[in-house]
Amino acid sequence: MAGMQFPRDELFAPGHRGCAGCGAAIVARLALKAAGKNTIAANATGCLEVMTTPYPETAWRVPWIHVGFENAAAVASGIEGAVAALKRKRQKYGSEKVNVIAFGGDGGTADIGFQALSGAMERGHDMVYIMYDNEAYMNTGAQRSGSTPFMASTTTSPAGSHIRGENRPKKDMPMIMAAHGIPYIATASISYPEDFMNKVKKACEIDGPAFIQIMQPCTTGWGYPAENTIEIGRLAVETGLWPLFEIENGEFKLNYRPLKRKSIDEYLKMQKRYRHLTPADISKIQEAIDLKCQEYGL
Amino acid sequence: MCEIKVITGTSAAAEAAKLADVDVIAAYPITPQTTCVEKLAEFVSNGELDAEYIKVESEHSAMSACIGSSAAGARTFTATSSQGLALMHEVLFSAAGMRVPIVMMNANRALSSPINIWNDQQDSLAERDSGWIQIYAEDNQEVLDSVIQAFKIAENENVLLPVMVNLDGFILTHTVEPVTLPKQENVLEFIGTYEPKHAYLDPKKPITQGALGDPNYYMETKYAIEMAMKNAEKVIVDVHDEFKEKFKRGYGNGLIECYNLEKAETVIVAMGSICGTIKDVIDAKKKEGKEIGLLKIRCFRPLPIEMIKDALKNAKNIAVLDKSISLGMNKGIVYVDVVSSLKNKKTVNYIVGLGGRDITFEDILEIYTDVETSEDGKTIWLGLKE
Amino acid sequence: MIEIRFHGRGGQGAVTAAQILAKAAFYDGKFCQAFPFFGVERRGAPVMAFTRIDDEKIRLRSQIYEPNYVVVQDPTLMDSVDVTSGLKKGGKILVNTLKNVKFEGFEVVTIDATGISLEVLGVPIVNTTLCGAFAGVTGEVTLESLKKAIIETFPGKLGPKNAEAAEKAYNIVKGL
Amino acid sequence: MVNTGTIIYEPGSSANNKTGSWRVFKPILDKEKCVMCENCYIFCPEGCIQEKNGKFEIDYDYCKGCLICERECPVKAIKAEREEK
Repeated sequence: MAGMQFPRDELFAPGHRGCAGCGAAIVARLALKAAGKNTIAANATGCLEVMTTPYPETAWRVPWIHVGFENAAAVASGIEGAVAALKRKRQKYGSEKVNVIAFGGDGGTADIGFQALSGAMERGHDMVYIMYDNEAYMNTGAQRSGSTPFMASTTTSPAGSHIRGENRPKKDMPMIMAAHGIPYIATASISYPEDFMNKVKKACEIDGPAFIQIMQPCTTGWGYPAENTIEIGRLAVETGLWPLFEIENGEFKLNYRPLKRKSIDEYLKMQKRYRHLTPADISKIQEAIDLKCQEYGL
Repeated sequence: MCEIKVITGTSAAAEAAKLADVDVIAAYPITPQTTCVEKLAEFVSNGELDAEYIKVESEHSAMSACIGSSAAGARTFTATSSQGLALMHEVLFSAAGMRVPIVMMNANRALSSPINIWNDQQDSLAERDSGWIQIYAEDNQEVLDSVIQAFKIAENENVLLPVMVNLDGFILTHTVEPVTLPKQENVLEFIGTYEPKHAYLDPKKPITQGALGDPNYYMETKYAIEMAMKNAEKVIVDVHDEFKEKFKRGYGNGLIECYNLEKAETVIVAMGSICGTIKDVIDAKKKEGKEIGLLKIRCFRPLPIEMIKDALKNAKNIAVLDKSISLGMNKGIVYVDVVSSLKNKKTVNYIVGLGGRDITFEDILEIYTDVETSEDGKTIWLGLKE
Repeated sequence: MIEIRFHGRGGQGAVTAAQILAKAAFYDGKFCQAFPFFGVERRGAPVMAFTRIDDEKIRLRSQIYEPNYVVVQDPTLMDSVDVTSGLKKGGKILVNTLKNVKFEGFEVVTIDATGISLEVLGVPIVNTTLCGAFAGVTGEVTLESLKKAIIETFPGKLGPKNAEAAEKAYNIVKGL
Repeated sequence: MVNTGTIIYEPGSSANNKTGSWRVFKPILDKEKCVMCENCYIFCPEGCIQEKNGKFEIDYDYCKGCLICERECPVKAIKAEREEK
């Protein structure tokens, strides 16, 4: 990272109500730095939306819209359509490309917003969909989502004496998006900002739909001290739990290969949502990661 | 010169959207609205209409895309019906709250269960509190004219509310009849171009739309819509007057239409296509020397309460026809709203035509007779089988 | 007001026939209305369609129960459907058949519309042919307006071909 | 009264909300030790570490004291102190 001169423009203002150490705020700030000011953002209901726009305050310095929980992709479709029509028919929006970016959490994307997302991707709208994945419904106190990982304890998948937390593996959104045949899919992590920002830039430049799923540790929902947000995100990548890759026009490319994959122990032990795990549970998780990494060639 | 075409109600709505030169259409097909969105697809496909047509995967996304599009400054149209409108329910409130002037055609159709594709007005009446302006058309000409007027009403700076133009499923959507199509230049001159001043997603002037409104602000947003509805009452009349002046056609005063109310003591209050049959009955009875009347409600939201009260001041026996039912109250929705403002009047509620049950000339005759002897406040399900 | 009922099978174009008659009446300077029986019938199922014609604007919105005329597109329908149901006294029934058909109290006109359609159009689609026969039998719409309505309804070569079939049927029932 | 459609016309108006009061620990940046690697700048969820005259500075009006900057500084140029108010 040395020598990198990150853009100094701040299109995401301070004063928002995100928790101290909020990963979602980092996602938004970095995404806007990469996309630049000729951007319109559509946001699903969720943490990012609530914490950034309590009337009459907004943290956004680009045009921004929120309508509902399940429809950010549909709202963005409408915006993309309007910009195209108004450029063509009424000489509005200038000659430069306007980036339309939809932000949705894992609930608003992989669960309730899944249909709208699938429709928007399949229709080929020129938009970037950024799924900020904190692996549960964090806006309402950490209920499980389709993106909650195996054995994580949430308020609706609590670790009890009979059930070891979430009993299903995490929904594989990048592969589902790949099956839509869209031109660009990427995973990212807030702990690798240069990688994420390059991906956002590329996604904006590409014609047609792009989907980026960025892992975003959540201090409150995952249960760790705020200062660990970046460290935990980094561990997810270093352990192979969250590989960084992109699929461009069907070509899979791994973007980061740790010299030696770390064991998952430390990652799990740093978070309250995993504190119920026994050594046997941890080996189970490790096995699943090893299998997955084999697939990815990690 | 104007062109007259023999077309369906759905085609009339599509023609109107084309005449209004809409920029974006986002729609999902549903019976009996389908032929409207097919017609629009044909217009776009043939290059007759330059619009972005977003073929969404559901009505919920249709309305969501329309909100995005309208918020970005585009003139936006959609169409739906029944289950589709119900699926939109959540975002209908968003559209009104965000003050985006979307125009939507709704083919009135019964709601499940049992599944039923035929006409009643339960679907749109169930959305009466969403903040949408609601207009009900009597025939296909009124469908076309209402959609054109709807853009001008919705986009008025003192209104800025979405407008739903309702037409009875099959009875109008699938019936062809002569419809006069005005010239597009005249229509565009009438509506004007949409230049949003309050909202426009412009990167050069970034605004935030759809913010969180906490208890300090929420009530005021609702009150603002109520004020806009109040303004709409006048705007609808003005737009209707202007339309009448320009295109030589009108529908009462735009909000209500009084048919033979002056001398009539026995009156039906109704909405939509059934008003045509009622007018035939009134004319037939007039020939026999009996004066009966009709109060047609053209605009249900905003509901012109004072005008309705005034129009019914001579009436003694008031029959309110409802193609809807508020279950658990045994009253139709129109009845509840209209009667809440009438004092010392005998009113009887007739639940008619649910799920497409045909309403005949004889049925209307029977209602006029029945209401004269029926007791106040009664609800009668017309033609209910054992 | 004149009310007409078409009996056909799903896919035979009964609704189109009802609309063509309405358009023809409109070109004659009259008011009109046409609509299908509001149902969910599929291809092959018995269907109905209706036309109203009047000198004044038509406001009546009920279905048609007592037609002045009935048109039967497919003779096999008469086994399962009461085609004379509600038909006004002295009303006319136009039937596409080679057989001699009788209905007590009603004037029946038969025509081999299938034969004419096969000959002119090359397919057994009888709706426009029967519209021509209807014009000839009843005089409710003029041949000129009917042909105009048909040509407007069918794009390309199909229009004039269908108009020709209608004219042929018109002339046959007129004995021309 | 609220704006029509509850629209917010002032971009970035959240800056009116000084979140510095949320802090329990205060990060102190030693500008001499700082090697301008940009870690603290880019990871700050508030964007409250900004470059001024070639050096990074922490804006305590907004710093919520999450201490990501302290944690991510490779040369330990940032120290956490108890906030005493």
